Amino acid sequence: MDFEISEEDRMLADLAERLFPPQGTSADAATVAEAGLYALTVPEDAGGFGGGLLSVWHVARAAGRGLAGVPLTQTAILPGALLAASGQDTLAQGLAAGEARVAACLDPGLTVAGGRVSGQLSDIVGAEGADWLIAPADGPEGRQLLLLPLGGADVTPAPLFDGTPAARIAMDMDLPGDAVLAGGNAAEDALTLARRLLWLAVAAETAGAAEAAVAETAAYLPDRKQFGQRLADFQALRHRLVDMMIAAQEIHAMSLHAAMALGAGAVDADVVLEAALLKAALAGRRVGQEAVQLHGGVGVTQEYRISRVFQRLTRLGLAAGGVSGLTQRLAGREARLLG
Amino acid sequence: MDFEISEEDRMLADLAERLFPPQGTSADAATVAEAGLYALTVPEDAGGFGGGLLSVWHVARAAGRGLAGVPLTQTAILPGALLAASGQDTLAQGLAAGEARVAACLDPGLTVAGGRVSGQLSDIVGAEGADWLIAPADGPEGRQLLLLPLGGADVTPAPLFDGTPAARIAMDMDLPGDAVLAGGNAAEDALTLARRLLWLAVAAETAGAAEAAVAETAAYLPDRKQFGQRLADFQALRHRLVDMMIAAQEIHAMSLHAAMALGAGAVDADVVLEAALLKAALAGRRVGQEAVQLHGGVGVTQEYRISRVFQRLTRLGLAAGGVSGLTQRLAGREARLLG
Amino acid sequence: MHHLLTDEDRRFRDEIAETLRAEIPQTLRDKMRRDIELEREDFVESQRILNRLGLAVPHWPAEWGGRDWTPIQRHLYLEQMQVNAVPPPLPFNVDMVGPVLARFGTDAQKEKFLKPTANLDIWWCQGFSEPNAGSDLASLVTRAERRGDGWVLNGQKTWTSYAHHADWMFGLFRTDPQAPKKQMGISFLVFPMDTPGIEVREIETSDGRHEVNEVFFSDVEVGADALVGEENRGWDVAKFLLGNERHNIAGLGWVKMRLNLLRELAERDGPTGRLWDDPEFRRRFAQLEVDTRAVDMLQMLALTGQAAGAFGAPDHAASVLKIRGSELQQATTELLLDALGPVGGPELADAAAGYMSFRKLSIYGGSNEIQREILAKAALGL
Amino acid sequence: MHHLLTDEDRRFRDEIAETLRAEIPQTLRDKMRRDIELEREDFVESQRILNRLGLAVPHWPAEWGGRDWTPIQRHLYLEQMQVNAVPPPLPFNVDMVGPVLARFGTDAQKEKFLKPTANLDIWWCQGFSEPNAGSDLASLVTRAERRGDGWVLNGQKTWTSYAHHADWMFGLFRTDPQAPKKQMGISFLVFPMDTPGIEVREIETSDGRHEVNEVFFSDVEVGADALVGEENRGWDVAKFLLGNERHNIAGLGWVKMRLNLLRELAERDGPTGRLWDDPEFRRRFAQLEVDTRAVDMLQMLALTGQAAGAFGAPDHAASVLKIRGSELQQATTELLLDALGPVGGPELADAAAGYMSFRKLSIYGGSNEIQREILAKAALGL
Repeated sequence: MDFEISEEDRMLADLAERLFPPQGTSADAATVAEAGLYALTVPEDAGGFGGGLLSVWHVARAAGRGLAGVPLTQTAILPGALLAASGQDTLAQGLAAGEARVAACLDPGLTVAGGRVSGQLSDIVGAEGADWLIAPADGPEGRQLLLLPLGGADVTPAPLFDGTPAARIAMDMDLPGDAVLAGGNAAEDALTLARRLLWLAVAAETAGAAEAAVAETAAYLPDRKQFGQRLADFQALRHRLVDMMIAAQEIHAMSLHAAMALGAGAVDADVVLEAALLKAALAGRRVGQEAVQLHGGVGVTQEYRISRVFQRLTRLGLAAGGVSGLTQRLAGREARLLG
Repeated sequence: MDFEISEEDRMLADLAERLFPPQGTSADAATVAEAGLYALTVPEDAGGFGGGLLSVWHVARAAGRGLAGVPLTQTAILPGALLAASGQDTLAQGLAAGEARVAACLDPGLTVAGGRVSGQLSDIVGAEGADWLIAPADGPEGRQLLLLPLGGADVTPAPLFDGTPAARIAMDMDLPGDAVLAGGNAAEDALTLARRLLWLAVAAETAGAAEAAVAETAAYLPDRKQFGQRLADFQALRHRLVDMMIAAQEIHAMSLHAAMALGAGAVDADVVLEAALLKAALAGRRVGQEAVQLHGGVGVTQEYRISRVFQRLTRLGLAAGGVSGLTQRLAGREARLLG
Repeated sequence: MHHLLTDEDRRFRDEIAETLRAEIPQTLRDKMRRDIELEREDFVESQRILNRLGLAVPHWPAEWGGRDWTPIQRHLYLEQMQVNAVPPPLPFNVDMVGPVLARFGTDAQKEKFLKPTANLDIWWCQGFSEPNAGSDLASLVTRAERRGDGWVLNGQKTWTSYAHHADWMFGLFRTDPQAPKKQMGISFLVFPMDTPGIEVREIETSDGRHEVNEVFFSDVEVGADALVGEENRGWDVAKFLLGNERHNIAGLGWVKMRLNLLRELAERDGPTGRLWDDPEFRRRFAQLEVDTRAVDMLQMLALTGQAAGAFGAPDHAASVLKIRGSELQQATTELLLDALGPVGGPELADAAAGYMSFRKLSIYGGSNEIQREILAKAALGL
Repeated sequence: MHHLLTDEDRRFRDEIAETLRAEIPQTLRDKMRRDIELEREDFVESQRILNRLGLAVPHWPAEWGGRDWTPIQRHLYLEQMQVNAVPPPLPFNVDMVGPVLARFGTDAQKEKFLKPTANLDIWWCQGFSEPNAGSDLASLVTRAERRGDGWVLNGQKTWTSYAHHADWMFGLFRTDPQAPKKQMGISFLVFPMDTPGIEVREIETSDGRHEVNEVFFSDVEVGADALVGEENRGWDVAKFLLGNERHNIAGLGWVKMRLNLLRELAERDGPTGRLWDDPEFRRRFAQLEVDTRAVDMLQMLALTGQAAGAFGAPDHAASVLKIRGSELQQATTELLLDALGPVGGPELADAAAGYMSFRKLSIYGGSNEIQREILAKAALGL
């Protein structure tokens, strides 16, 4: 296995870091579109980067570190991969070019019946302002993967608690003739693929956000004085920051490990991915809590970047069913996790 | 509920502290016998103290703090209570007077069949050198509580890993005519009573040993220098010692709470007791580990008292089936733990 | 902890609980329970009902509405307020400026302020912290310069909770910058928030709510009657006030309230089944219950004057209870966050706001790190 | 981590593992696995077999038995030694004095010592630490005074592992107390342990085993050939030696060995049923596996020169791996203790000895607190 980063991934990582700088303001959707990052997982022959799992890891990590305001995972990474998997080259090209705005949702909630599609969806990241929604729907043909125009639905913007753009959707419309992207096993395969990408992106984004929490705290402690001493001179705080740093490194390593395992088609790749998610959720949460504590009073205000990093870590830690579910699944495995 | 310590318990606590001083050498069995502490749970009309649950708590805590070398729980507290419960006044008097040496074991292992009692028992605390063993045995009459002369058994001294005197017993002898202390429900009741005493004593002893770990560490840190500074000047170490102290206080409070709940016959007394044991096992272990770490290299040598405190805490933490079993039992309860 | 109480105290507790559940509207208590943001009028409504019932200021002197309860009774009352999620009487009114006025105020000040303070007819805010005087309060620099009988205020306060709701402020101001020690030369002043020259600016916090503020003073003129206690002896007043903050420092009633809520939510059918059937949830829940019991018992020992055995000396109890109480409160908000994660929507958003907001419990009021330093010195002699 | 290796490295690993399982007696490996105390002859037997197979000193220069492996191969070898619970070659011989002699020794010293050192015909012990020079090694004061061509030693060493088994000692001694810096004026000397004036006293440890000792020197005469490297430049030799200690600092092979053992034990029928059916055991086991995987991957990044991305800079990896490796090793011994608690008897006694003994992992070789200080400074710039 080659541990060196490829030329392409280095370029993507640099691009993502410019768009989502560790300090300063993160780019808006238009700038991201112009820079071409919506093309990340769109295949090369549809005008995209054709980025694989490692590319996703690098971009998502940078998005986490730079607190990207644009939900790349749900509006670029997943749509690109799902459109590619179902041969929707035209829309994929539109996505890549920044012309079509697409959101993807992997959770059930929509129903197909009598030629109509309906349902209530909440917390759909990236759906406000999107033209299209890719989502599964259950009906007489079993679970299908649909591509739906959002113009026909009732979309109410409702940002998540960390400010991530999202919406509630109420839908009840005729099922367009060309809406079915995949059905049967093909739909399940596409959803499995997308779920892997989602989880990997969450873990990588957590790695980046945890890094940011460590960096912010390391910059703050030498700056701030209490009782006439720099906070950095308090050994108890120093040691806790070191433990935060190690935790962030473990999230980094474990999520990268998952990307490589998935890329190599390793037999235990899905377990490694779940392990990476659990590590990210637990360690990311502790890192966020400690970073706030070490900042003291300003840690809970919006004045310092750390509060937004903490919000982001809190939200990311709830993905994939949360720590209870992940713990149960990993603990319930008969086979050993270690290869 | 009266939180004041009674006159009798104060006296018993002081006596136990003199026998098992927080510094210095703990008394041997003969001295303990002479001081009368084997009479702790023997009823007053059989020449004992007639000590209840709070008395047991106070004495066991002092035994933990002073690292008592004599296993009071198995050779005084349990035998006294079991002999009292079965009306064995003569032997109880002997125990109280320090003339008869009795060990009690609550785990199954012996079998009664064809007029003989047989079985292999290991880790029987206090059995080396004892004249009598009180133990349950299973047979055609169900589970009975037996009083057996150890002269007829093969007793091999095998101290536990913390040095606690114990033995392996191989037994195969005629069942003496007067061996049955109790059968049927009476046997179960006696064993339940004894198990409560055992667990309470373990929790209280852990409280005392954890206190000792804190005290030893608090005395060591200001004494020892590294890189030209007192260890007590290192803030990270100070804060960890404070967390140890709080943990020790929680064990103290929770085990005392259990003693009071049992004494008051509270409906949730047995749950509180299990909660106290879990708290003692988990917190006691962390306190022991941290105390060793804060002592540094000398923490793992026998030169300093802390290593024996650590051994004791390690052994006590394994009582009552260990942390897994306790966690499972408490987590599995339908009723709320909090009253 | 039932069996640890006398029959009389048990009755007292049960009566309080019944009264609260009967008199405080369910809607108010539900908002409190679910960490939904309370409006100004919610606090006012709750406090006025409590005041009518004699439950707003039971710890004040009897002539101003106090009840002469024992420490255990006071504790049981506070715990039941929390367990039943009653929006609490405004602490700036009932725990801070009220007792200060009752102790240090002139007769005129007592007459003017105490009844409306108890009834939340006046909403008070606290002007203590400054940008460079938080944990180290005596370093404050905001000036009150003599002009005639009164003073002119210039400078800035910060972390001022609910300044945007407040009618009056009480605060500490430097009246003598030449005083030989920084604790000297400070005065305790009270004045209306609509006095010209006062500007309130919101501090945005990570829970997305408006609670704390910066307050700026430019040539704010206050009269001679603004002074409480002696001029330049405001530090004595502050010490008295801060000493009062130590009651119910652990907030275990909130922990118990949230454990009740968790139990209730866990028995619903959720998107991933019934949470109560999830062994990992049950394990964390049981662990929290055990820890809560232990800290609750420590608190009982402190309350009954039996702290010495466990704490070494009674006055260390406050720091221990602050550390562990804040940790347990935070742990329950974290478990609630995890419980509602798969539910999403507004329920999760409120729980997340609660989770993020309560990180402050281990920071404000003397951070847990400062409490550990206090304990290292006072209890361990390090 | 299988997929992270090349086919060649996988083959290499599997061959090593097969050889070790075929050649090292099961009895020896079982003792190691269960933390049963090893006798002197157990170590000797294991090392001589390894040496015959070319597996005792693969990292030495090729002319003295080295194998010219890649860092990954060296890592895989060490991991397989641990996973298969092979009693390791004596570190004082193969990791410490051997490489030192190969680098700094005279030709005569190399000829005399290297082969018997590799074969454990000579058992070495290390005379570095002193009562007041542990973590701060350069503070050592044990004297080596010039007498004729040689030196006379007076003073005391401590924490000397297996001094009671040793044939020779290598150590650091102060040859020039007037040197301007404490790192100067130290020399690296080697001498037989049966030289008159040397006294070895056992240090009793909490695991109840005899491993470490104090060593006292009273007028111990050693010859000119005792010197390795230059006189008064022993600190350079020590730095070289300590730099070599950093290989496989995490000891994850031991963690994996113990996880295998735990799995095996958990599937037995125990006094309280099958441990593998206990969800609390499974949870802790899974958590340990996840953590081990994460640290294993960090180690791979360090080994493949890709550490910078994760660690900031590669030389911070050692401290991180030391901290986390020791924590994980300790956590596995703790889970083993809990697993065998209900079993009792000698199995528990051995597990308890292992648990207690391995507390030293976070203390020796630069305690985890010192590693945190290193990281705070070097990696975080604090």
